[in-house]
Amino acid sequence: MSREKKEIIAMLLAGGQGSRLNMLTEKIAKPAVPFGGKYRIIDFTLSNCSNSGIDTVGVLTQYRPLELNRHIGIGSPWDLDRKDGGVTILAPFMGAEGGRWYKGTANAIYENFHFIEQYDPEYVLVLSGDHIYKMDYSLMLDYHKERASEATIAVITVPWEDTNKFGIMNVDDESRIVEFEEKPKQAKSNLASMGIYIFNWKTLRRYLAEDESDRKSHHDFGKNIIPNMLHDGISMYSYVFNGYWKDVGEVKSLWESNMDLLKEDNTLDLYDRNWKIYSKNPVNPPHYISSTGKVKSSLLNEGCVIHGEVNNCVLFPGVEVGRNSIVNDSVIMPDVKIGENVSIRKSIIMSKVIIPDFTVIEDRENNEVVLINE
Amino acid sequence: MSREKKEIIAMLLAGGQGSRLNMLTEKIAKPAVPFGGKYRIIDFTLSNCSNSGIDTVGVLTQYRPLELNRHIGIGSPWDLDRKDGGVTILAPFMGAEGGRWYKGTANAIYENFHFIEQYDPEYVLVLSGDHIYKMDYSLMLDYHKERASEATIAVITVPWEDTNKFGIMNVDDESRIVEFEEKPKQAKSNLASMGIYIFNWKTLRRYLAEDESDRKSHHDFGKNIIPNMLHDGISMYSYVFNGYWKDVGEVKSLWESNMDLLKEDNTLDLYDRNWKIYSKNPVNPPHYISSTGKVKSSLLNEGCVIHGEVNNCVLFPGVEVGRNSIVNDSVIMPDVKIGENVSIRKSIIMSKVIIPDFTVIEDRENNEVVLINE
Amino acid sequence: MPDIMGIINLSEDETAMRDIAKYRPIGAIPIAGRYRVIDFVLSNMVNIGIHNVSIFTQGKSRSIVEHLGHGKEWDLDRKKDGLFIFNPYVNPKDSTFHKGDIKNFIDQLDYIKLSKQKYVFLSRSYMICNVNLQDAFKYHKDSGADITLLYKKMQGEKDKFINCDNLTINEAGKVISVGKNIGKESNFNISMEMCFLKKSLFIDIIENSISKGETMYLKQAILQQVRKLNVNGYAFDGYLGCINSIENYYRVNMELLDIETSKELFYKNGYIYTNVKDEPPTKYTETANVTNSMVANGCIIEGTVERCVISRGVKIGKNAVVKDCVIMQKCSIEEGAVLQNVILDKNIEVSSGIELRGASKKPLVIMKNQKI
Amino acid sequence: MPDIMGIINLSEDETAMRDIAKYRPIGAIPIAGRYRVIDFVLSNMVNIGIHNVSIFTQGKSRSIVEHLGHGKEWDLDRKKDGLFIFNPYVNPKDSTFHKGDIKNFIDQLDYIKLSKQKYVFLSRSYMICNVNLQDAFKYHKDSGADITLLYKKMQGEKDKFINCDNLTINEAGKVISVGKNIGKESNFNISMEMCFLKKSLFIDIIENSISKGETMYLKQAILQQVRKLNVNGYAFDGYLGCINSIENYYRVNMELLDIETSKELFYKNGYIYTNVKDEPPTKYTETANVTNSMVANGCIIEGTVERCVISRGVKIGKNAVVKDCVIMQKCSIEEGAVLQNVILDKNIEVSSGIELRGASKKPLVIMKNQKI
Repeated sequence: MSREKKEIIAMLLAGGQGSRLNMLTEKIAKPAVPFGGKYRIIDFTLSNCSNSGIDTVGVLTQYRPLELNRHIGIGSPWDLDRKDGGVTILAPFMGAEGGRWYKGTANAIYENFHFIEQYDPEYVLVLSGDHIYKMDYSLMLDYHKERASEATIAVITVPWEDTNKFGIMNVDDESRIVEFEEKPKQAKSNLASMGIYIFNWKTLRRYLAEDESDRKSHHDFGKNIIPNMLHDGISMYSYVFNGYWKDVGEVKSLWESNMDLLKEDNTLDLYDRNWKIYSKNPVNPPHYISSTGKVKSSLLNEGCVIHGEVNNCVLFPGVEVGRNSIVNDSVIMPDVKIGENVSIRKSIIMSKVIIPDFTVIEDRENNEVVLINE
Repeated sequence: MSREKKEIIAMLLAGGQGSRLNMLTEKIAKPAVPFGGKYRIIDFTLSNCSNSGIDTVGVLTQYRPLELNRHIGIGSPWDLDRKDGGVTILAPFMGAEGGRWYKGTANAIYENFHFIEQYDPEYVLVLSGDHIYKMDYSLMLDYHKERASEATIAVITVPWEDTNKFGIMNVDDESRIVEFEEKPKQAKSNLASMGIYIFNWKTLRRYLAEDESDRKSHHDFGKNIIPNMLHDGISMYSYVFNGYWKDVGEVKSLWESNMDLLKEDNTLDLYDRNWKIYSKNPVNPPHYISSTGKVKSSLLNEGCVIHGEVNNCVLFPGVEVGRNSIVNDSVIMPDVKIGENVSIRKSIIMSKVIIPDFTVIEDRENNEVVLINE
Repeated sequence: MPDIMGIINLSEDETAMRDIAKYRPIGAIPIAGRYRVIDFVLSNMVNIGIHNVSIFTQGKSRSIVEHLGHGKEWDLDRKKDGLFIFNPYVNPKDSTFHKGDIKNFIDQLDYIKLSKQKYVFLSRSYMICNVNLQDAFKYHKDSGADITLLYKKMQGEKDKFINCDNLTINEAGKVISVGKNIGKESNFNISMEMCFLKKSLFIDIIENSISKGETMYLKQAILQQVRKLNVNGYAFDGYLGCINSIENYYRVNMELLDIETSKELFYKNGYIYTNVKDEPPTKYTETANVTNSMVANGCIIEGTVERCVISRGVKIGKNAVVKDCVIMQKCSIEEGAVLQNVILDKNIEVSSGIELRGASKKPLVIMKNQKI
Repeated sequence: MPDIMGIINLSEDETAMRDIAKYRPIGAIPIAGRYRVIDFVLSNMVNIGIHNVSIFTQGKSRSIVEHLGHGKEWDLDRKKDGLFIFNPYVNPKDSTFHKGDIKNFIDQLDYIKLSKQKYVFLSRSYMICNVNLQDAFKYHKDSGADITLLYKKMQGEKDKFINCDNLTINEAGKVISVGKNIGKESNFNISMEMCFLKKSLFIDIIENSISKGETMYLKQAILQQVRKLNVNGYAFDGYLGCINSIENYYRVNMELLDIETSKELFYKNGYIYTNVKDEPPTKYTETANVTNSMVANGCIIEGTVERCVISRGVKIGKNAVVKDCVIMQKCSIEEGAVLQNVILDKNIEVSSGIELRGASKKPLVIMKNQKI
């Protein structure tokens, strides 16, 4: 018995360019986008792994990985700097037959077949790096084992009017999945796939290999692997998740999910000491509110210096707000310097932007979220 | 002043497929090929960095990196599991304009421009991961600084008859490089480039950018960057290295350099406690020589079990030799199991091969090195 | 990387620190919302590339060990060199305990001798600053002195460095004598108790003290050399805080509420590193009212805070009023409590309705882990 | 990951170990060419996924701390849980030192209580084996016992476990009584001094010992429970070595020259991890003549070696003859020296021409760091 043998390993798909987030992801992969005052989107998934006792995580990436590489480093913040396992960034590579970029979510896993095999896992947890939620995957694994399931898919109930935006699971009384519909016009259920799968590795391995040789396939879990498994009558269960879950796929939803954190009834509790969200910690002193500063209903972080007024905002580390400036309902990313007599409302200001004195930022006409980049 | 600012960082080119090593590199990149009983080729360069006080190393790879990734891990054996810096594996990635594989040695560095910039280094040390040698790069850096050189190239004297296999430096009395000839038929000097360069980063950055836009360029240090710098009269010096240095580019030279370690007058001292060569350490008990075993003029490693006779061999960890078997003048890679009554001479047996009882391995006809793979 | 090994001697006089040094050495006292006293000198060292650092304790080392861990945050978790914590060796059989700190250095002479560096930077923890040790080291080497002592020229501020060493320095920069500051003079040179010297000299001093047996303290042993050797002073002119009494501890925290002072201390010659706690952002509610204060992460602030230093994970309830206080980590001040001129050690719960008031020159100190 | 915290109690009787335990606890004694005694139980634990391990020392902890480092080789260098080394707390002011080991556990009760695991695996270091603790833990949970003690049924081998605990076990597997093996019986059950119990029970036992003040040793406190509680035995049937005397230490090393025994010990239920030293391969020259021996890396062998255990970095010169010896790390045996039935502690230089002979039942032991 080698210590390298693992019961379960996680494969985290972090390749997305996330073009709907436009300017935010011009230089960085979507999972590296800052969120919630001191995190990046991927921190939630990595922290979930760490807190669930999963110590081996492959992060699949091919789009502008520098920022993500720097952020993840050797995995120390998540206690994933392990001797065996830990976090490994898996970029596409060149084999004897030439180089291949990942063609789809399933193909990305297939290309890293050897990485998975070295741990000889019973189960593989497939995750996506661009959702905000806290979830104990070990409970989902218990459920998977109890049901003797071969593939378990985490689902969440969504409003009926949104069902056409998701992959919808139709399940029987025992939560067994009987049908899967990708963005149905007339949904039969409002259970949406969260893109979180536990597979028996042996089963998944077979389907990935078959899918790889199927020329018509999109090599995608939702479009190909899951439907093929269903078609063959593989034992598949849905696992219902209750709690905060958000796909921050657009500028508006990114803004909204940040604003969610300021609500009194917010269910994404960042203060739970038993389920900390880990991130790279900046090296900054405590934040400082001067004698002219005023802060209400906001999240602040280390290194901020506030001489002005901040209401209903999320401020990342190192933000400065000058005298007589007022910032309302906004997300201000790391190291933004806001001058004096500035007025900002309902905006996202990207990292390191400098806002000169007397600037006014707000979309008065349409009341949309304003995004300011360098 | 941030701790991330580094005086010098190393960029290690480990992308080579090394096709001349044929079967050895079918599944692994050349720098990951085992050497010297417990090392891999790249261990020498990584250990040199660590022993020279260089704590930031980018390893550029695009060919079958899994084995290399596993070997390097988070860099612990070389003390390169650092919070800032340490070792980073740099695979090709996809930008907004699509993915790009490295086109040449210079292009590989260019593509990782942002990686280098984050450390804001004064100097960049460019290394190749497929040479066997021990060298203190900090002395070369001192030399580079003393001469106010902009590019310093390490050279070694080679036999005149071999000059046509190397890039040859012609230098003046002050060791200033005046001419560079790639594999000259009639060499004017026998100083060969070792493929080890120290550049002022500002200078190199300019030349890399220019080279990148040159459509005719091979994007190679030896073919393009160095000649261009020489042409422009950039201050360039040669740095003479004395000591063991070997390019293990072929099966024969791989065998030879292993056999070199068994010689009494071998200059590659592996036993120097002030310049250890680090590697991933296997988890094995001490080796065992039984009452029927006999070992002479050989290197043995942990986990070996010897019931037969071993003469003039290099045995990697976990090798077993059965009763009445004789192994002479050979390199036996990790976990090879040699049965009973086997005879092996002048061979390289690759990892995990099982040799059945009564096998004879030897090239009696041509006396060439025999390579046995799975 | 400079050719220097760093040594921090935690044998410091704790008598004037009252209860906050009861279970911890001065080096481990929480300060400025998220640091411990030792973080400053340790960061100054790693910022110039020193990567062999040893800490000599007086025995009360648990809080130091917990805080520093393997030295990861200072990048000192290394195979070669790195971070070493040496406790005085106590022989349980004969139960003897040696007075003075020199015994601890004698016990570790092997470590010091085997270290590869040629120079030693010797310091204590209680002087807080962000000093460019590169410049000081260059001055030491260029001047050819045997020992270079760092000091700061003071004008006024008589009572700030009471009981510290006072250096008499001639025009050539040479240290003539070392006395004690008793607060009488207005212009004086305060020793930062940081010095550079060759390792060989350092070893000589220790070995000498063994053979002669006169000195029990390393400081004595070094000061004896002042007359014999060439001892220079190097003037530092940045912010210097001195944590040698509870009053000074309070003063330093309050001084950091000046944003220019704290920017200098935390950024000027490199960052100050500390143990990270993965705390979430600090949340200010609708009822929060905070001015002129320094607040670390992980807090939930619903009340009024003025001129305070608030550490990580503190909760301040609605209608609570906290003024001129230093609040250490994980304290909870409930609705309607009122605090002024108070130092709360960590993990204190102040119940609703309680009022605690100290004086601005004599802050009230509350010992850790209490419910009031 | 099992819900178990591991505790290794290094309070072991070292009197029969002679000089090799003079400066180190039994757990830190080098064994089998590249290990320390503690590696075996520690590896058994991490092999089933235990990742919260504490080691309670008797004070002589430096060699243990140096060997284990941050626990990296055992994958115990973690943010949460990981490796903890607890030394008995000595108050330098009153210079009292408590007899017995229970005080150390009492001092660390907070750590034990705050640990998240529900079960405790308690062990010492001196029993060497490769046991599947997963199976033993399952047996413990399934049987519903309060405490499950691991033991081995012995037949013959009377003198191998002298002074060890001898368990009387009934047909139902329940432990009836605990005695001492004085070498009279041929069939007996040797306690491995490893047990599983609930953490809550473990805390009860310690707290009880405080309130009653009767027991000074944890073992006493647990054995008092044998009559009151449901204590089961779990039979282990693999190789068991016992390092409680110098003779047994020598015996175990020699037993490992049987390749089947050593394959079982090093591989059967998981690997045995140890501190790595980055040693190069071992070099055998033309004149080397080695049979029936175990040789670690980093050696240079030019002489004759028979029935020996040779540790890392040993040099054996030409015409030297070494038979039936245990040679610890970095020893150098020069040309023509002759050794038989000798245990060389580490870093010993045996000069050319020297002859050292012990008896096979009474090996000669040479203390470390000497030139002979």
